[in-house]
Amino acid sequence: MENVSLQEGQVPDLRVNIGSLELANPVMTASGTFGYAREFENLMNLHRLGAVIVKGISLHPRAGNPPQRIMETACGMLNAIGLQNVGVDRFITEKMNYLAGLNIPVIVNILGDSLAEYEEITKRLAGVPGVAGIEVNISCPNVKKGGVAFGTDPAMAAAVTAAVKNKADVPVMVKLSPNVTDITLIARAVEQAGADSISLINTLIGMGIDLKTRRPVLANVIGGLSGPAIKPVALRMVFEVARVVSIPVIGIGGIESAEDALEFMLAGATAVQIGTANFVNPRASEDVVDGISAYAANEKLTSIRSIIGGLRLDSLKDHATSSHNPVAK
Amino acid sequence: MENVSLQEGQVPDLRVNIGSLELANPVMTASGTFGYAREFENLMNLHRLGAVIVKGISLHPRAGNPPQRIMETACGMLNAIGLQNVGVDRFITEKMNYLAGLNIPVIVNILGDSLAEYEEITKRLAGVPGVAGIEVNISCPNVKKGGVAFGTDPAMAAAVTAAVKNKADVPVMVKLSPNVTDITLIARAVEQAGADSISLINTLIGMGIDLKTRRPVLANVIGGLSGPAIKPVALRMVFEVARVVSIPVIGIGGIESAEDALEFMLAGATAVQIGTANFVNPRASEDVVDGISAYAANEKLTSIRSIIGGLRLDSLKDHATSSHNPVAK
Amino acid sequence: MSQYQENATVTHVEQFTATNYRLTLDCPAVAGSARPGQFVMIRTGRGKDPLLRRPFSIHQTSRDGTIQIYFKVVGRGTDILAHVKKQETLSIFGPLGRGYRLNTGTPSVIVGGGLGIAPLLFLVQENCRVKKDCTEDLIVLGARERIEIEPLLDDFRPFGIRIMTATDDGSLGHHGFALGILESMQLPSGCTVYGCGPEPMLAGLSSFCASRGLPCQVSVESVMACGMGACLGCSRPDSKGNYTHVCLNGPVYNAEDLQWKM
Amino acid sequence: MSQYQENATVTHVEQFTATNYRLTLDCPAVAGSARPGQFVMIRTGRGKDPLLRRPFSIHQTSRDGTIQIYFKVVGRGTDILAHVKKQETLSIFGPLGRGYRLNTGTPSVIVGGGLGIAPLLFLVQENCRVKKDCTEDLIVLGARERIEIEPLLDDFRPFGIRIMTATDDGSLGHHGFALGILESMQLPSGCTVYGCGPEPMLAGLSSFCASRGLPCQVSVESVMACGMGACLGCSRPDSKGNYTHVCLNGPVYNAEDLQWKM
Ligand SMILES: Cc1cc2nc3c(=O)[nH]c(=O)nc-3n(C[C@H](O)[C@H](O)[C@H](O)COP(=O)(O)OP(=O)(O)OC[C@H]3O[C@@H](n4cnc5c(N)ncnc54)[C@H](O)[C@@H]3O)c2cc1C
Ligand SMILES: Cc1cc2nc3c(=O)[nH]c(=O)nc-3n(C[C@H](O)[C@H](O)[C@H](O)COP(=O)(O)OP(=O)(O)OC[C@H]3O[C@@H](n4cnc5c(N)ncnc54)[C@H](O)[C@@H]3O)c2cc1C
Ligand SMILES: Cc1cc2nc3c(=O)[nH]c(=O)nc-3n(C[C@H](O)[C@H](O)[C@H](O)COP(=O)(O)O)c2cc1C
Ligand SMILES: Cc1cc2nc3c(=O)[nH]c(=O)nc-3n(C[C@H](O)[C@H](O)[C@H](O)COP(=O)(O)O)c2cc1C
Ligand code: FES
Ligand code: FES
Repeated sequence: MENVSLQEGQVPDLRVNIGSLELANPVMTASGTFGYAREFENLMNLHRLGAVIVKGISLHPRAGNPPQRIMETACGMLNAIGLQNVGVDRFITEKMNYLAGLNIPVIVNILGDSLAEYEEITKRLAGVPGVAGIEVNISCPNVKKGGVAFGTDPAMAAAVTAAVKNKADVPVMVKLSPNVTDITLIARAVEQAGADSISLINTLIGMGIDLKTRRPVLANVIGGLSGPAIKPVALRMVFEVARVVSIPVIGIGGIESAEDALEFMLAGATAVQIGTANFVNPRASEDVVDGISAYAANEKLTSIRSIIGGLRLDSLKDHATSSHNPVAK
Repeated sequence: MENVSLQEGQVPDLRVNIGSLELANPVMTASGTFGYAREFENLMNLHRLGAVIVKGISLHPRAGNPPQRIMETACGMLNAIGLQNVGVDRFITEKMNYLAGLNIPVIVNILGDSLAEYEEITKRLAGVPGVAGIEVNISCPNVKKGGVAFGTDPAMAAAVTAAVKNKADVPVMVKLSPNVTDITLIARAVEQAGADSISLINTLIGMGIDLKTRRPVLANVIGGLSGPAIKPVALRMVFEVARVVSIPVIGIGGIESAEDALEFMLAGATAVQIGTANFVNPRASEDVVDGISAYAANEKLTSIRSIIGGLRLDSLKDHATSSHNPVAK
Repeated sequence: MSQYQENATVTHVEQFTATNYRLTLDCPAVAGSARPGQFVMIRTGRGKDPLLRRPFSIHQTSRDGTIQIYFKVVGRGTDILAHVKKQETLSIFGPLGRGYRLNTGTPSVIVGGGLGIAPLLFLVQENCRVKKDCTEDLIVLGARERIEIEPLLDDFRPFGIRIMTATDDGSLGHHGFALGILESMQLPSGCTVYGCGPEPMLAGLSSFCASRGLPCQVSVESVMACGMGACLGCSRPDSKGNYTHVCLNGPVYNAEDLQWKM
Repeated sequence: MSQYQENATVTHVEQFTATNYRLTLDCPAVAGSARPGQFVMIRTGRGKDPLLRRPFSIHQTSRDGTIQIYFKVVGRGTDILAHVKKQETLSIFGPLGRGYRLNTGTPSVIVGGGLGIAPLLFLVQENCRVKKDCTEDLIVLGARERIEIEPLLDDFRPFGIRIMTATDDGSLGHHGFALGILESMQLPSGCTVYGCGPEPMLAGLSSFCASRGLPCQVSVESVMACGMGACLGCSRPDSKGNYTHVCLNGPVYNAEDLQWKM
């Protein structure tokens, strides 16, 4: 922790480092919630972002799921977009040009149904101007292993990470699925496999039912739960993971405001991603940057880095380490 | 499914069977959210309940966690009560008398840190007048296995179930923790170990941070997330479990209204439990009974049992069985 | 195309039926760039629940920088909007989507059913402004009963467009569907048809126009999270079997470009 | 003891300072059975967020079946309450908890700090009603500044109780804490002390009374989910090191029965 206090007239330093990647501030946009950034150009100042993470890209274009794809839930939403995207080649030719011109780090979220697919996408992204990092979505089903998600098994998660790392010429961020018994096992596995950073959480798996039609609301039956509803789960997992890995952790889940973002940083996140909030307030990510900046100035922090992992646990030691800790009731 | 239509003047039959236990209607109160029932006697008609499930009971009295124990979250709450309870002996002498007088099935929720504890509590409850069933909370840490929750490992979950079954003289309901990668594995394990029914979900593990003090809000650091926020996850898990077991499933999680309850029944629940909603509306469980009754009359259902598992999936088959089903994105 | 997020002050609240309301919102930026058929996303509450904005067609705009939305209470979000008071502010975001492509060289036949009337006032406004004389054009307004149409008639009359009405219960105009009127009459030759209304009506209108070779533009709905192409949630199969996104490629489509369930 | 869940109509909204409000609620059942020091749980919104009810002391009751709450805006729930309009309804549930045990045989010394004044009007009302003559009794009202106390004085005056005031900034009465007044004066001998206010003030009052051997009852706060003993969330260590539940065993305690952090 850097505890030097901000001097009169000084501006707080909002930069953070995700491995070799330096961000101007800790605020990124979460994959699948910010399109390919251009959608937002009229609504906020894209240059203010720490980084932009684009919609998940697969090897081949995917049409996605039939409608209904989304549904509102209490303080959240379910989505089953079905990974609709233009495929890596069209992404490079049609989308990267604009993105590269933004002069902010562009992180490409990738997904696949097999190790070979992850590898091949990474290969195609290598050397593409403007790509500053790769985020690996491991919540996808491994078709070879009966459709079990890569992200729910430490060995499979490690294998994907290693495969991508092997071909990548930019830092690799691995995005964890929260639908697991022990998130720290997956986190350690991907760290050991070479991940440069870990982002979490992806969506919780949920479902909605329409009582009138007696059918699932989503055509895909199940979907991913996001938004403020999941924030407590996300915060807990970020806290757990940040304690057991030494690579940077990026917090995601229900972040709507600078306060939310700062709580994730206290829990150990080096940076954060704004997801569902972009739908509610298209300026949300910029508002979070402003809020973090104001907080840092207010608290006279020379650098925002000083709050990373700064959660105070001292007075709680007795209970926090008691045998009851792992369970809440 | 019973498809006979209700005749003029007939009243819908709301009875459901949880194994050998017959309930007058599918509505129970969730453990830890209804005290020992007496707290609600002025606020609703307790006799209207399908069953009452009381606060979790351990072998010895437990003081519970230091404050702060609860915290509101977006559309939900976190609790870390720490299983405060009077212990099984005082429960029997001080609480059971009143409960037995209610003339509704009383299900005792039990918890322990070891198999021996679970066994011993069950033994002491055997033969106690008024105890109609036992609900086993397996979200508790197994102190012998380094504090890993019984409910997160199929073998341990099965062992607890078998231990309780072995001593119980009433039907045994096993309550699953949602904090697992594959809930169906646990469900099948406890079914094979002899569970008479399965209830789910217990709370998701979450955390809250106070930005001002930079401390966890809960003294226990982590807590259990409940309320409407978790309903989509609960509904999905009930749906998954109901498809793989043949014992009755009881749905829990964010149920506030009859509509919510009926959605769980469509997903495969034979009955439901009302938890956090009791705090918001102390008459919630009775309101749900009324609402289910009105729905059944409206839909001209001879028996509410006809909707259990009645979710229509026909037109969705193609997607629901596609390789993308297990993952939502 | 510019989009704006504004805090709009509610300047007028009108209740037409038990469930149908009209709000006037002061939002100069949105009003200034809106086109008929476009929509706005409105945040109905201040808290986190309901979380998502709700889409509403722009009912009409005025030079003083206001827009109107005309809506029906169907759930939580619209219920909250129905209770909004004058002078309160609502976060509004738009204008969004592709509106009607006005075919000013041909006669216009405009058909609205139920709440589908909402965007058509703006369309008539613009149609008649551009064409200067729209007395040869026709608008057919359909609804379940008289009270759903009557309060709006005064707003349509000043433009000089021919107005016909249809109600399911016969309480006003033709007894039956709006489409029934079209089927029973001689339409201006070479006309362009513009429609908005419930899905079955639009499906019927689409096949009606297809069989007569009339160009037909319809405004359709979809569940939306973002309203601006970011979430890919509002997909709908197009006539080629691909998914189109209603918020971006619609809500107004050439009817022939969409798949219709009959 | 009976408790009721009622839909209370708001009959009066008063704003005293930028943050302090008073609502009058028509809820005859709750009003009819309330005792001083008891509280109610109020649902601030209609939706699922904020989810939980908020606890408020009963500020006063009246024969016409109303109660008042006096509160400060500190977060989302109280912010919503501050925007409630006359004639709206709020779901209220109470009366809850154990209130003050009036010691009518001894002089009363009542001490309130900040929003801790809230339950004391009801206490004074009842104290003076039962005793008939309360001119020997004393209430000390403390706050940060004048405007937090002044608007309430008119409500306390009719009872005839002696009133003293203290403000942190000296803008009204004693310049300092309410407790400072007690320390500097001769208290009626054998008096019972009743207090409500911020935790440090109550801790100070508790040790003040303990050192003088005066019986002291204080009303304390805790985060609450249910307000009625069902959740066990509102625990607080008592003087024996056990947990007591503020909603059930409190909010009013004999000061000596609680643990105090000095
Ligand atoms: C481009 C567009 C323009 C629209 N313009 C208008 C308009 O001018 N006036 C008007 O009254 N309504 C309009 N709608 C529909 C309006 O958005 C919905 O009625 C509204 O979102 C419902 O919100 P709610 O919270 O009240 O209902 P909810 O509680 O969200 O849902 C209640 C019921 O309405 C259904 N519903 C929810 N959203 C939609 C939707 N987008 N389309 C169809 N059904 C839905 C739900 O499935 C549910 O059965 C438009 C929709 C779109 C996509
Ligand atoms: C028995 C009892 C009686 C009370 N009587 C009154 C009263 O007469 N007038 C009044 O203004 N307030 C009273 N309070 C406090 C009042 O309940 C809280 O201020 C209110 O719940 C805050 O709700 P919120 O949604 O505005 O704040 P939140 O957004 O929930 O929280 C805002 C801040 O207030 C703190 N806070 C929240 N709840 C409590 C609480 N119960 N106690 C202490 N701090 C809290 C939070 O930690 C947070 O820092 C009483 C509390 C109790 C337990
Ligand atoms: C509509 C939608 C689409 C998403 N698509 C992707 C995706 O393509 N790849 C991915 O890794 N995560 C995807 N996510 C997950 C988000 O990036 C994020 O992890 C999750 O929504 C939790 O954050 P939030 O609560 O801030 O939304 C998607 C989320 C939503 C709501
Ligand atoms: C304050 C509180 C205490 C609880 N205590 C217990 C308990 O003792 N035993 C148990 O099995 N579950 C306990 N639970 C979990 C509930 O029974 C229920 O499974 C969970 O809250 C989800 O349901 P809900 O969303 O309707 O509240 C508790 C929940 C809450 C909120
Ligand atoms: S509503 Fe989000 S893409 Fe159309
Ligand atoms: S607030 Fe629930 S027990 Fe006191």
